Amino acid sequence: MADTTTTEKSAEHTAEKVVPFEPKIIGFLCWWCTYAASDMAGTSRLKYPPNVSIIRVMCSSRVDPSFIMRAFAEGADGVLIGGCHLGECHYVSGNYKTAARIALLKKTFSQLGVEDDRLRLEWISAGEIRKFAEVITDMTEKVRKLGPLNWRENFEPK
Amino acid sequence: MEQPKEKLKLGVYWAASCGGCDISMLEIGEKILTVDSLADIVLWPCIADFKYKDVRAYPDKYIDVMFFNGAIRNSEAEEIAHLLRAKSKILIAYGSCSYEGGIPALANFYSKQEIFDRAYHESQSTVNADRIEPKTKHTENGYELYLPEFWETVRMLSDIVDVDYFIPGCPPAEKTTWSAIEALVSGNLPPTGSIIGAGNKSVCDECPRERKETKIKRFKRPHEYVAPDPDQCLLEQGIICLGPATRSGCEARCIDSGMPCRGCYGPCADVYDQGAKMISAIGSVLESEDGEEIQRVIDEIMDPAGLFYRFSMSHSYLLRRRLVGAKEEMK
Amino acid sequence: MLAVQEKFNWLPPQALDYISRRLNVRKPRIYHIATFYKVFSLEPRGKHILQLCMGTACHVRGAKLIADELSRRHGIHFGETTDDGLFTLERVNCLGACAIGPILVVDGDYKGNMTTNRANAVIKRLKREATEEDAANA
Amino acid sequence: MEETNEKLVKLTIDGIETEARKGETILQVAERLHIDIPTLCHYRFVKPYGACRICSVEVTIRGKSRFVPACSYQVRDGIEVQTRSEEVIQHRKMLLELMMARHSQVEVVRKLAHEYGVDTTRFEEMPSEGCILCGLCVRVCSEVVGANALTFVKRGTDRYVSTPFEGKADTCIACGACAYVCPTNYIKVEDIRDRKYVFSELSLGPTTPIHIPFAAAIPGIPVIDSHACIHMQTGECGICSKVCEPDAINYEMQDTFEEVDVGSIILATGYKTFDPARAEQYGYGRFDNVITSLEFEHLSHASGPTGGAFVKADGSEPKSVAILHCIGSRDKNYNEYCSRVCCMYSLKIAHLIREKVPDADIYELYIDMRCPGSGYEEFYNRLLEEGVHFIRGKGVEVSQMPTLATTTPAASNSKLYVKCEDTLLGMPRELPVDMVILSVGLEPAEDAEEVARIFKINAKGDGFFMERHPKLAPVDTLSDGIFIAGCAQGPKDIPDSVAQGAAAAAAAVSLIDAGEVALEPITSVVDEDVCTGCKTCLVVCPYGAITRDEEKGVAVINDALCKACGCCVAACPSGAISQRGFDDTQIEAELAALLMS
Amino acid sequence: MPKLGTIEQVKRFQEKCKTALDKFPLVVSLCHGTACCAIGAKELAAAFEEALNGEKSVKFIKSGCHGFCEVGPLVVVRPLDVVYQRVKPSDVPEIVERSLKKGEVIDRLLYRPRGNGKVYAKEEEIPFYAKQSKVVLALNSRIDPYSIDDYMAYGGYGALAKALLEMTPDEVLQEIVDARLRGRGGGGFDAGRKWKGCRSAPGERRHIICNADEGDPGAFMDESILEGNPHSVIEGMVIGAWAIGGTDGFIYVRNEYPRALRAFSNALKQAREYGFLGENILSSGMDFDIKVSRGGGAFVCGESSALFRSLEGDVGEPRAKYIHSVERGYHDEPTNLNNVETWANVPHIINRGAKWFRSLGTEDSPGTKVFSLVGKVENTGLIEVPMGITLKEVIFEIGGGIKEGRDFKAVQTGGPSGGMLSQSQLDLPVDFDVLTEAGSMMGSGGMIVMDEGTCVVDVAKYFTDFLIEESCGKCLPCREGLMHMSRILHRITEGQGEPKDMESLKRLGDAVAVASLCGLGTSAPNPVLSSIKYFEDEYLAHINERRCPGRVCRALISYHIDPDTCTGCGTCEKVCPVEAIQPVAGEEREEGLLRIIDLAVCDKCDACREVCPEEAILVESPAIALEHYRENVTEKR
Repeated sequence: MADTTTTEKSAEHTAEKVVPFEPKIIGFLCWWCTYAASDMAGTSRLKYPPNVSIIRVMCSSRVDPSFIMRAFAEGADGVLIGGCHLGECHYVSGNYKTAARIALLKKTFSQLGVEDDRLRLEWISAGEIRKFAEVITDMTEKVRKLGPLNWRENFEPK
Repeated sequence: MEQPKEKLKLGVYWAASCGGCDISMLEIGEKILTVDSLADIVLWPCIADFKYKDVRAYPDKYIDVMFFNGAIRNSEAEEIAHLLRAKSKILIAYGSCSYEGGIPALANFYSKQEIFDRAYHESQSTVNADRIEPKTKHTENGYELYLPEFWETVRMLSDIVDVDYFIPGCPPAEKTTWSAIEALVSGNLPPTGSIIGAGNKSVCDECPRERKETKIKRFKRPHEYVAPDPDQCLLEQGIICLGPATRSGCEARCIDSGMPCRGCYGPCADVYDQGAKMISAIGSVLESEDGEEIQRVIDEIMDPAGLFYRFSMSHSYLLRRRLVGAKEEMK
Repeated sequence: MLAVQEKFNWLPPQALDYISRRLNVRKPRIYHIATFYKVFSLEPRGKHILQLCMGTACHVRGAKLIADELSRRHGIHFGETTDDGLFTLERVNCLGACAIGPILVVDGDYKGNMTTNRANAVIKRLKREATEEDAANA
Repeated sequence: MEETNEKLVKLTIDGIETEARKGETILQVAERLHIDIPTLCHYRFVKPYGACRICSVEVTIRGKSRFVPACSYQVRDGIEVQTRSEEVIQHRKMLLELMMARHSQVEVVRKLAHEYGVDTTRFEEMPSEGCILCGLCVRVCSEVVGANALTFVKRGTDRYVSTPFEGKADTCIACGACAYVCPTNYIKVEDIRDRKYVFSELSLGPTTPIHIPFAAAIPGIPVIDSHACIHMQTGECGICSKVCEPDAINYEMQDTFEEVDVGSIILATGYKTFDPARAEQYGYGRFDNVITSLEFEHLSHASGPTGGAFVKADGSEPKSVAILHCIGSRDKNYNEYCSRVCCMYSLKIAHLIREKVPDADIYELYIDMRCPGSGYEEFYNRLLEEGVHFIRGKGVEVSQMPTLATTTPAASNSKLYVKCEDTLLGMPRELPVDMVILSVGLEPAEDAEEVARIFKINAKGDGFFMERHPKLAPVDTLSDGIFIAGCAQGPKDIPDSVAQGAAAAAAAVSLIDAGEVALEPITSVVDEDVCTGCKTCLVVCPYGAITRDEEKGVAVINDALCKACGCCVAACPSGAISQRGFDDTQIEAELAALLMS
Repeated sequence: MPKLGTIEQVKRFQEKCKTALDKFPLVVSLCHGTACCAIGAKELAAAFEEALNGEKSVKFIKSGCHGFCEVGPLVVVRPLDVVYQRVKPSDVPEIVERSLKKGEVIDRLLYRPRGNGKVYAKEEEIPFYAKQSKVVLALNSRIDPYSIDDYMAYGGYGALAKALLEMTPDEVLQEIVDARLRGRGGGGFDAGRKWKGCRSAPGERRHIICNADEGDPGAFMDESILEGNPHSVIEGMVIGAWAIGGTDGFIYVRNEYPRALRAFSNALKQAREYGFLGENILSSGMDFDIKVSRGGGAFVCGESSALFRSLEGDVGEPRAKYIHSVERGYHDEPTNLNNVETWANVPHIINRGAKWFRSLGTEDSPGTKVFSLVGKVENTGLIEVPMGITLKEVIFEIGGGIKEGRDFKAVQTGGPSGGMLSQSQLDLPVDFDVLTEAGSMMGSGGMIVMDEGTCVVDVAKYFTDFLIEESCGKCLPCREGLMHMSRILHRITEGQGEPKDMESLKRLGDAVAVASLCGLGTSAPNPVLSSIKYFEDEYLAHINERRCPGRVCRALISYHIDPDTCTGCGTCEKVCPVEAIQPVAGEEREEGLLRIIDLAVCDKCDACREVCPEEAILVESPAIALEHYRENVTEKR
């Protein structure tokens, strides 16, 4: 359901009839905390933009950088990874691995011209449903500002 | 090696290549004579002059085995690629450049304009006041000169044409080359599209060093290690070695001389993007339970993209740096 | 240890350490021997060694009187060295010359039929010699 | 002497016909016949010396009788021994009289002399310190200990025992054998270490190298402290094995490590108390009379050093005691958590002091009196009735002189001043007390980190082991089959610890009873053709579920341990590990589907 | 010198030495014993050597101790066999001229015993020597101790050759057993039985030890034997080794006998050269050598087990006596320890047979015994008399009675372990058992004669003090008991004795004797006990009357000058170190004023009495002296 703010904007530009850019964000959420938070957020009827399509993983450390690379390559505008707080990972030390991978990935993306905000790693425990919603909203706004990535146009069509 | 009915027709071509692969063909030593006895060289621009028209003159599928090394940088390479695809029965992408982009593919970090600026204007040794840049078409006193089109992105051969087999390596090791030739001559070849002459496992399989399951506190940059411990795995000594994510076949020749593997044999069997896999592996072996410390250690790796995609830039999901508005972000 | 005692006239600690190491004999045993036998002395001894025989024969013929004489008059007591380092008086049990007791041995020279007067004379002579000697080399 | 087939010797002793082995001494025969012969310089494990002669007895051979020391005279055929004949007694009296002249103040001598009716001596008293020159110390030091640090010096009447050249004996290994064996205990083992006599050392440790650790030790069998045991150091001695009839002593036994295959493990490694020395403001270690609650327990225990008497360091009875709660817990700079048990045991301490020293002033300085559960609050009220002063304010400092103007300095200067802020009265106060007891909180055991690492369970922020779920699975851990119980999982009192112990045991037994374990359905799998055994996954797996098969050189996943987190799948650089659920292909399919448009 | 291998070679060599000796028609034998040297023998020897250096026909010998020390230095001229006594270097030219050249006897140098006016020239005639029968000391005045040839000239080492080559060890052993040679060291234990015990004791090594510690004060016979005739001891030991199967020999010499040590070591060297020591002695297949070990000045080392400890390089602490030293002695191996004199007798027994030996002395104490007759006797010196001779003969006939004609009081035999015998025991024959019964002991042979001028209590105190000094301090009775006995004796001699002291002395003495560990302790009380037994009156005098009959105990005596005999010469005044002697005004005497001793100042140093020409200074008990003083001085003044 489109957000009220966006409808005003579209009113101003009716002339150009510009459809506002809706970023496509992939969210890899850890089943034990962030996914549980999203579930709770849902049942507690929190409002947050629908731009993030969620892929459930058992632990944030299951997310392979190649998924993220592939996501961007195939049209994702942003990727969000949600995991348990450091030290509270259900699988003891999974989130430490994720932190290292994502940090390395972010550096690589900065070399490949992918803006930093497009990839985001957040520790959201099962109870932090408020934070979950804020993160989603914030990320959507940021990616919207960055505009579409559509990685495909980078190369001459073949 | 039983004698085939009549000699095979063998071709070698070099596109965006350093010529290393051509020379490494000779690494098989005296066996080149057996090759000579089995096949005739019908095309090898590196050692003998050939003209396009000669090649075009060949009937289709004329060349039995075509070794194509070098990446696709410009239109000419693309054109010849299509041509040779047509003219040869078996087209083999020989060497990292044709198989996965190799060193030339590192140009994908820059747009075409940035490359021309660097080459023809900013480089210290160039004096080009009136900013002349090469054009694809140029007429000079009545003659029309043509240059191939300089593509924005360096592609690997399999992006252009269907490639029957791939032989990785920069350059492919003698063992790899020979086992490929043997397979070709004997005819028992794996299904098209697969890699021949190299193993399925990672370099670690052939690496003699000992692995002690140690976690790494921090990574060492090249200038920090002078004489690593000869027996212990380099990665465990904090030296980033791409061995675990690189296909075996080179008998770990770089590691034997104390240098970490740079991943020239490309990703292992089930992996497409070698870089991503290496990033994941490096992230996993870091030993720290403190967020800031992890960030600090990762920051010490200066050029992750260059390090992990040194050879396989074209064989990765993202292929190149982003073109739109890329200039300002480039650190 | 007897050799050391003879040469240095007393047992310097360094010598005893050396003996302990060389002959591989435990230190406590050496210490016990050094204090058990009369012949050894752990302190440096005087220039002149006086040995007064206190054997029965000499005793009966008045050796005790001489001993008292030496100690009262000249402050030379048994087993001690005078402060000026000149005399060390040692009590000996029978030197084997009982016939001419009491005997006083002065630096190895036997003097028989000793009486209190003759003892005084000997001590005075030695003291005089010592003072002359000091005067000479002073 | 061991039984040998040498011919036996016939003799009569005090009219009793008996036989003895050749070479046995009269004393040994007498002991066998329970005939008492006094000895002073005799000790079973040293060669007979015959210095004190008090054991002389009358021996008649072929009519001729003479006096010989029973300790060293070896029996011969046909001898007739009188141990209490008239002359023997008379000479013994004379000897004792001689001894009384020299050692009248030595306990052993006076007692023995008294036995023989000798209380005065006609001889001139010439008191010497206490050494009766029996030579036991010298002989023990050389024959038994082998250190040869002592010797006799000089001879005749000025003979005495000393170290070589009166200096420090460098061969002495301070085993204390000489002090132990000295009949007049004239030799004392000085504690040359200049440490003060601090209550924490009240345990005083065992007196001999071979000892039963403490009264109620289970199993109650003696152990040997290899550092203090002379045999272990110089190879000499060995008296304990000589005395032990069942000959149960084996010096070569070493600690052995047993390798046991078990299905489940219960970690109940306990806790340690907070070391108050870290908080110097409480003066622990500086002031003698500041002790921890554990030390109080030791002090007040019947088998403790003072036999249960509650006394100050100098032995006198304290008249006023302050008990400070929450030392090291509920405190930002040490441990933030509440250690849960200190309040109740502090009340118990106050009650015990009330019993032992009825008229003492007892102060309890607390923040909140936490008496949870049935019966605790009632105990607290009882304390109130018993006149214990409860001050609601944490004790902040213990010093030797008053600092606040408002306190009236006590008469004697041995008082300790406990500064605190009485929140009910709303003013700072300073209590002059004789003793301060610090109710120290609980902390994870010394080696908690090490144990967590070994058993691949992780520890919570405060260092205690992390349970699988605080409410639903308090005794389980993340690794299946490993359970935790008691204070290892967090501070708790005995009832709770016992309950957790039972729970953990029940959980373990249920595993054993069940016989099989429900596995995670979607564990990882290794493709052995691709895997090169590069051990990246071994490092990654927090549960140690992956091991390297050395022959094949490939990684092997133990399904029972794998928790299917998938971390190794992502980490494997050669992509050799896949998962039976959330596999790469599935996720990539999801990805593709999501990015279709 | 060739190593002698067979008995013929030995015999032939002995002949050779004998003829070499006989070459000298004249022999001058100067006594060079310790005593004589102390009073001028060294200077005398120098004088003789100077005078005779040219003479070929005279053989000058610096011999061992002749025995008659009282009249030393002694010179014997042979073949005249005349004994010159108290010879001074100035007499040497006369002796050379008249005695040697012309064979005349110099009358003034002859021995004139005090009192009976007789003159004796020949050795045999002199009463001191007449009663003696020299066996062990026979050669002392004849041979030069530093020359083995002299010893062999007199048949030396003949016994050794006979024993080793002609007799089996058992025969030698049997000879000694038959001879009933009893140990001369003091115990009087039958040497033969001891040898047999050592021989049969299990153990591969057997030690032959010569106890030359001679700790007894007042005894110097071992020294004289070692100094005068060392070879006899060596020969005795080698024979012993042959009989017992000894493997190695030791001699434990007292540190206070340097001269004896030098003589003995030289003898050892010569004996080795001649093949009497070392490997394959006289080709008998026996290897035996003797090592010299020096004592350290500890009387206790005279006791066998203490001696072994000392030999082992340890402290001389005796061990319980039930393990016979023959079974486990030195290094716990079988050891045979005998005294110097015992060893010296062995060659004679082998040479002349056991029956000859049994002919000397008494039935159960055969052979002769050397005694050192010292003290207040006229002729002090070394005598060798057959066992069984009575004390009276020894002291009065040989000893020439009491010095300066005083009355005999007591004789002390056996050194500190011995006892005191009084007038009534003079007729006792001297042998081991008799003396022991009498409460004394043969001991090493010291015989100290005491006259009226000696105080028995003082001597007893001396012995006790000596023993305290020498006690090793190991066992309580000896260490403490003796100390208390000495304290009591000190009190008695200082005039604070109490009657009950006698009882405690007896009880204490008894206890120490019974309970002590070693020989020293058990025999230590003997002097006190025997002196109480025979001289109880003297003790009581000290205690009850505060009077010292012997006028020795300082606290009980005082000096005063007899006004009648004093000539006023004043020598005493000059000598008195504390100026206690003053002239008495108005008391003219031949040479000056009468002198008087101020009793308060006098510290009884006895210097005046010594020098008074008229012997006018008398030593009286304080009471009498005070009385004198009052009579002569106070009334007069």
